[in-house]
Amino acid sequence: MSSTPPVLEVRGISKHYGATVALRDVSFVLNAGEVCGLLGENGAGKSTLVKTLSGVEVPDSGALFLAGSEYRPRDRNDARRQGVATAFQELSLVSTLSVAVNLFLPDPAVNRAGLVAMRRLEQQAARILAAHGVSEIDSAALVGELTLGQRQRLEIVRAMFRRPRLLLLDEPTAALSDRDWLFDLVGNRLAEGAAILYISHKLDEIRRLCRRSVILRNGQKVLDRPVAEMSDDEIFRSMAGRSVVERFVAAPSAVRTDAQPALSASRLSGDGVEDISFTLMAGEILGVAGLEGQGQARLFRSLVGLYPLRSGRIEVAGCGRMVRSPRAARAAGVVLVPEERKTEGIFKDLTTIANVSLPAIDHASKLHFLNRRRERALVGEVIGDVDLPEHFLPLSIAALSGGNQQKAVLGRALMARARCLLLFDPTRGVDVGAKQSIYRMMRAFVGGGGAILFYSTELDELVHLCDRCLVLYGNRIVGELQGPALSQEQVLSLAAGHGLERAAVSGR
Amino acid sequence: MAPRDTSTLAEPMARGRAPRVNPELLPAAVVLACAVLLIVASTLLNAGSSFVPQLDAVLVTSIFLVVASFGQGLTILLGGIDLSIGVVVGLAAIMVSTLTNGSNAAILWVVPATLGFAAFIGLVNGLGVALARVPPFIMTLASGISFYGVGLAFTTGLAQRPVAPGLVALMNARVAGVPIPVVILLGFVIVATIFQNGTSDGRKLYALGSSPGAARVLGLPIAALTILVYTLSGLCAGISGILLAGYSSAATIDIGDPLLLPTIAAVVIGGARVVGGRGIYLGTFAGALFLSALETIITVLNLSQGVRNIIEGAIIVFALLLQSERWRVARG
Amino acid sequence: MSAALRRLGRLRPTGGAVVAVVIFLALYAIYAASEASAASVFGLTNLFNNTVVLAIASAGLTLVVLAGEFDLSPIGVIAIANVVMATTSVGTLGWFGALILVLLIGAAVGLLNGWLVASLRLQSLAVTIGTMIACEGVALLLLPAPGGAVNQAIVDALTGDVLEVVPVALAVIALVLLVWLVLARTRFGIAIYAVGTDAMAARLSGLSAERTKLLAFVLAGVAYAFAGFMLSCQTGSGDPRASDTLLLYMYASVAIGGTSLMGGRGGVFGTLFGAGILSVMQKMLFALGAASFYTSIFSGLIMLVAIFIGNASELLARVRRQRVA
Amino acid sequence: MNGLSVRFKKWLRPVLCAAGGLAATAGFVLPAHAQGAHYKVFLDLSYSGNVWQAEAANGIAALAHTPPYDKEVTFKEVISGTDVQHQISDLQSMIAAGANAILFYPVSGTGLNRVIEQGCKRHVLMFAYDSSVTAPCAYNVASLSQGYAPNSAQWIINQLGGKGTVVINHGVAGTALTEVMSRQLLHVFGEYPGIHILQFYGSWNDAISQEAMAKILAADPNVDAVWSKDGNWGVLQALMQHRPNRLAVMSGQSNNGYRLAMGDPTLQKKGLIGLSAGSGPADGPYAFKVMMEVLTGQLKPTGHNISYPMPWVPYDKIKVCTGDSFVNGCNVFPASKVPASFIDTSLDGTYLPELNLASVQTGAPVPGMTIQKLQPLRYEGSLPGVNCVNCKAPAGWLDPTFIKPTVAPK
Repeated sequence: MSSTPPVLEVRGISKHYGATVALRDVSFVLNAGEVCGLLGENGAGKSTLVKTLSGVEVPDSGALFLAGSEYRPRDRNDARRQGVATAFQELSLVSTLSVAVNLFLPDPAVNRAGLVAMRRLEQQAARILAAHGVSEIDSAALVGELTLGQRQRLEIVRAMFRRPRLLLLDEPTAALSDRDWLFDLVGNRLAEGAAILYISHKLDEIRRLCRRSVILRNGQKVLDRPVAEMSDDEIFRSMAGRSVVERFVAAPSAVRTDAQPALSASRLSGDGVEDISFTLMAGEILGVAGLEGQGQARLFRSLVGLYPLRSGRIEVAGCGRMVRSPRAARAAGVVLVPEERKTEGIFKDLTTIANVSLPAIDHASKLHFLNRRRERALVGEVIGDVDLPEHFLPLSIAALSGGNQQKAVLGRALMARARCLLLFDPTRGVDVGAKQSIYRMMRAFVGGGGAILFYSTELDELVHLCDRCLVLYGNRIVGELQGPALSQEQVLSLAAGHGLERAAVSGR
Repeated sequence: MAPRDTSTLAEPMARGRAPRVNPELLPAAVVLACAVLLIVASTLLNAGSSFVPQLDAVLVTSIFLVVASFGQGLTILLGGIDLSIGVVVGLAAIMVSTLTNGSNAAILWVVPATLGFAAFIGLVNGLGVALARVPPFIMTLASGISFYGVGLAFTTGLAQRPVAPGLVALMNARVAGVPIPVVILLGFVIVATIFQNGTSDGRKLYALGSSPGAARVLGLPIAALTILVYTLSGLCAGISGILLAGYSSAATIDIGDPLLLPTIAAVVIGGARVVGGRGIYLGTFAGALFLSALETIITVLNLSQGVRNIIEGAIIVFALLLQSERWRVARG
Repeated sequence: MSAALRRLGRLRPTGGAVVAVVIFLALYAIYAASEASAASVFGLTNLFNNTVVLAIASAGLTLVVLAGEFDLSPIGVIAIANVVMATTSVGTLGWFGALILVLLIGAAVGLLNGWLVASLRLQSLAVTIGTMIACEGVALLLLPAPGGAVNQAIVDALTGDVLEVVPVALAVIALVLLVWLVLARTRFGIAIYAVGTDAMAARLSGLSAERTKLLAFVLAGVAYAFAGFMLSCQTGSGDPRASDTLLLYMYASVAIGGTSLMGGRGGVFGTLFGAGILSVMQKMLFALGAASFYTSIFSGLIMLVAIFIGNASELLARVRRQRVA
Repeated sequence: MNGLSVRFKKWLRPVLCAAGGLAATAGFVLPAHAQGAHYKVFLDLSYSGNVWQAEAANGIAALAHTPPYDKEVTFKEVISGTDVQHQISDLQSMIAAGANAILFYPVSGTGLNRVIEQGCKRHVLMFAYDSSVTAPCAYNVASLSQGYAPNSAQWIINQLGGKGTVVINHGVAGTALTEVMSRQLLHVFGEYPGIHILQFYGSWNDAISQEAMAKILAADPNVDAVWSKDGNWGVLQALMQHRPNRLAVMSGQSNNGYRLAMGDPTLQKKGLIGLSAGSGPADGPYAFKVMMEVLTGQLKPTGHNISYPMPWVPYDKIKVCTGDSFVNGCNVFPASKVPASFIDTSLDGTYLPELNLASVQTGAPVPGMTIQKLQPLRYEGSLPGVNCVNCKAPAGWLDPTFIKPTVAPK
């Protein structure tokens, strides 16, 4: 080990954006055949570090060394040529190009005439995908036609197939539910002697994969130790600068069986939604589990009329007619917190307060004229419930971290006087502190008689937060778990499609 | 624009200072200052002249652009555009002169009728964009071309009629030494600004322009807002056309053509973003004044048209450069 | 079936491109039915002579639009090219020298636009208004009034026909199409689509949005200049205002051809037919004896029809693909 | 009497032709062309939707439906807009459609030459009016070479006594007309060091001219005279608005409102000394008439640049008409009869007796009217790049022809 230089050495790099310090004097080394975890809350500088290493951003000061020699990538390609590959968090795929072309960007093979031979490219791509255990993606399809999960796989394969010396994985499981696939690939790369920097929020992943972990806070390295030596509490404290264990306070169920169901769906069918029925009681948190692409996204969207159904009824408490549009849904007190926060959650050019107050903006104005004091007051009522610090309100929401953006989105849902929340993976890409706030908010919401339909890629969230949990497979409900039956193992086995017969048993 | 994960840099900056004034006022102010500078410059260039009458001239001759570009600004706020403005201005001017045919009494019904027609064209655009999902650029281009044809059909072989003297007087008279158009102009600017930045509808427009996806999920009345905006744009063009007819007391169908591109330029110079979600009307107003002042100074320069064009083009590019610099700073 | 779709998918035609072809053929059929000389070499030569300038200019514009930007400067470039041809092509420079010169000028203006838009990140829709005005100024300085003369050799050669069968203009358009088909298969061609679709993703995939857009503007500038060259052959002389009203029709061609003005989708193939539609429609309406104002009414409606059908077929195609996948 | 003579002429035409030489008109062609022959005639407008073009087009339409033309031609009007390619295409379509004669307002003085030659090759009469083309085989009908610019410039100089600030309202930059006139103006005014010149491009458009003039008046209050062609109505508006009590010496077009103002003593006292001149919409109908005579073989022009006599009405020659046409020297209608923007030079008592107020406003022929005998032709001098190529302009084409300087340059 000591004889050969480390694959990567980061020596005191710093990066500023205007007045903002994204990285301050960060140093660490990464050896061949090693996975090093990179932990930190959103805004800690992880992504900036990744971008710097990938040649997207240039550090203001400090130096990088690749296998002992100085490493100063001019751009992405230069980095790639020197054997550094990255799977980005915000997937770097072009939706209007085919899977094959995307796989080989930026320099797909050309023939003697300098032309790109699509056919050959697609065959190659298919081979590569198969070699990485991805069979369901058609190499000729346009990326725009893939599910989020498929795209993430593609992103990962693209980073891996060039056999990089240094592999950077930024939140690779954000949209991925069968993580083993990834872990196997990581294993193979290690066997080949690659070094891997693994960025994730998910501690269990870090523990499972990484021998060592670097922790950033506010752009500075605060910890660099073998994972085994650190307790969860220690890790979180050093991440957040305060002690927050991801603890799920076992609150008594708030389900109100007496009242009529807050939301009941019967025999919903449509493209990608097969005969789905369930009832959501007031005060209940009903979980939805499933590997990606099992119809959960369409189910959630269809519930607020964003996705057309062929047949079925959706009944909302206190609202006779069928919900056909998000507008009608909102009127009926049903609000969706969508998957794509950046494009469907926040209004990026608006201030945080404007983002939150939007549903109530008409109440906040007389004869259409805005009354900013009133707006402020209305918003003040909800931001407490989501722990959104007040001093963020006048700032552009784009300037907030993912966690705080999500809080604002949830605050907006409360603003809309929602009686029934549809939360689609609300804790994705959200730091630990924010997660806690979100859990608390959910509890409080159902405590107050609201109802929540809750999909998450993180099983423990489902297991600990939900009163019941539906498991989707192949666009239909294959099981409903509750009480003792509601365990990660159960959920997984059902979600994986095994034991469809057992579904019936645990059903009721 | 610069690809950068805002979340990484945001928090530290976020702590502490919160902008009290709307940050978009800055560019508006800068452009406005440039406009005033231009007027001062042309005052200095011409011995016999003084500031106030120059300002008068600029304001009066800018009103058509100022009014029309409000509509343009709204469509651009939604990430759209209105290319039918030039045509609508022309049609409105023709219509108001043909129908009043010199009679003040007619104004009472002709002006509403004309505005109605202009708004109708806007409505057609809005329906096309909002319901038929035709890209705004194409919808408004197409409707512009088509309605121009309608205008031709309407005017071919038709000898021109005089504009009602009432309108002419309106555009040429003064109250307390201030030209009435200037009064109209200021009134319009105030109303427009309040609508865009002081009402809940304005707020919704910003939201929709900023993130259509989120607006959809939240259930904002997207179609209604879009239709509203394009209708307003048509209406503004109509007003502009009527004022233009009154001002020049003689309307031709192509009278509005020279206005189309300036409306876009005014909006963008004023600090708006073509993809939507940003920009305030004061900026657009400043941009319009800037262009008008630029016209003035170039008109009074004793140059060949070729040189005039080169200077004008260069200055427009320069004005945009100022904008972009501001963005770099503002966006961290 | 799905395989066929894929092959198409590689050529990336939007539904619109196909629609444009259909509409073009339909209009031409009506025209030919009501005007005997339509199918004659004389008629065809005229038709394509009328089309070629718009077609080439719009083809260039398509590159910029695909890359996700706007360009209002083409008419300025065309004007310059036209007056330069009229003032130099007869002289010592000769027609070829003049051609090279105008292409260089086109490239230069394109480079300027590209620099302002790609490097300085100015908003193309506005900044190219500036360059357009300036270019027209330059044209006016070079030739204050219509006049000059274009080398008779090319005037005759490029507006006639080959062996009484193929109009030269048609051959030129075909050449442009060929160039495009090659270009679309190069890395640059792919990069244009990538950048136009999602600049951020493109950058993270290692593509340079700046370089791509710059090159797109430069190539577009060259195309405009070449359009100006063809215009000069049409008119045999220079006129600094000859191209004034072309701009909107260029965008119409692009749109009718099924290229998304948001960027990333479409192609030159459709654009060429879009241009063809606009000029054959004018002929058709004349042949039908429709009053002249119908021409503009129809141009508008045809655009909408094309977009409509285009969107519809897009939708169908996508649904079918999803079924396939 | 007139009507009878025409009917007479119609019967006798073959005879006359056979007899030969007797026809009052210069030259003649074979009878085959004349009797019972039927012609396809097109009018191709470029700009449209403004008074000037509307009145010209109406006058032409009225003539086309005036006997005997109504029987002899199928007449079709097309608007090509301002796009050269578009006009080329339309002209080609007309040629393809078997036109016998095409009267057109050229968008470009040179851009149409190739299609014009196409037409000539197919024996189509190609007539351009008001604005000229350089194609040798085309006929131009205009009044450019009669020196509106230099003469009016000299007239202004005389009124100013040789010194003062003059605003020149150029037309559309980049057109031959504007270029020629600009050179003439700058030449004539240039003789007088006492004259200070401001200039702008009003695009022959009243609105644009008015805006620009307003700005100029704001920038430079002491303007003494304004020269314009079309657009001068807007200029007058701006003057009246900004300097109601100090008007200026003006030379320009012939809107009825302008002529009335010129004749108005109170305005004259306020300093409005006006000249109304320059080519008018009537040169369109006149061109049509000439073209028809050539087509029907009545006439064989000896040159291709035919002159339409340029109207010239200084303020002291204003005379208000009582009827619907310009007879016994009247040259302006009362405000009650026509809108101010009506262009008086769309009528011409001597050269176009067939037209009256209604006909140029609606395009309807004058009831009972028939085509009158054409006045003998006059021809334009050649202006290189305007109505001919590789030709020489007559000596002194920059100088005033009939207005003599009353003040010496100093």
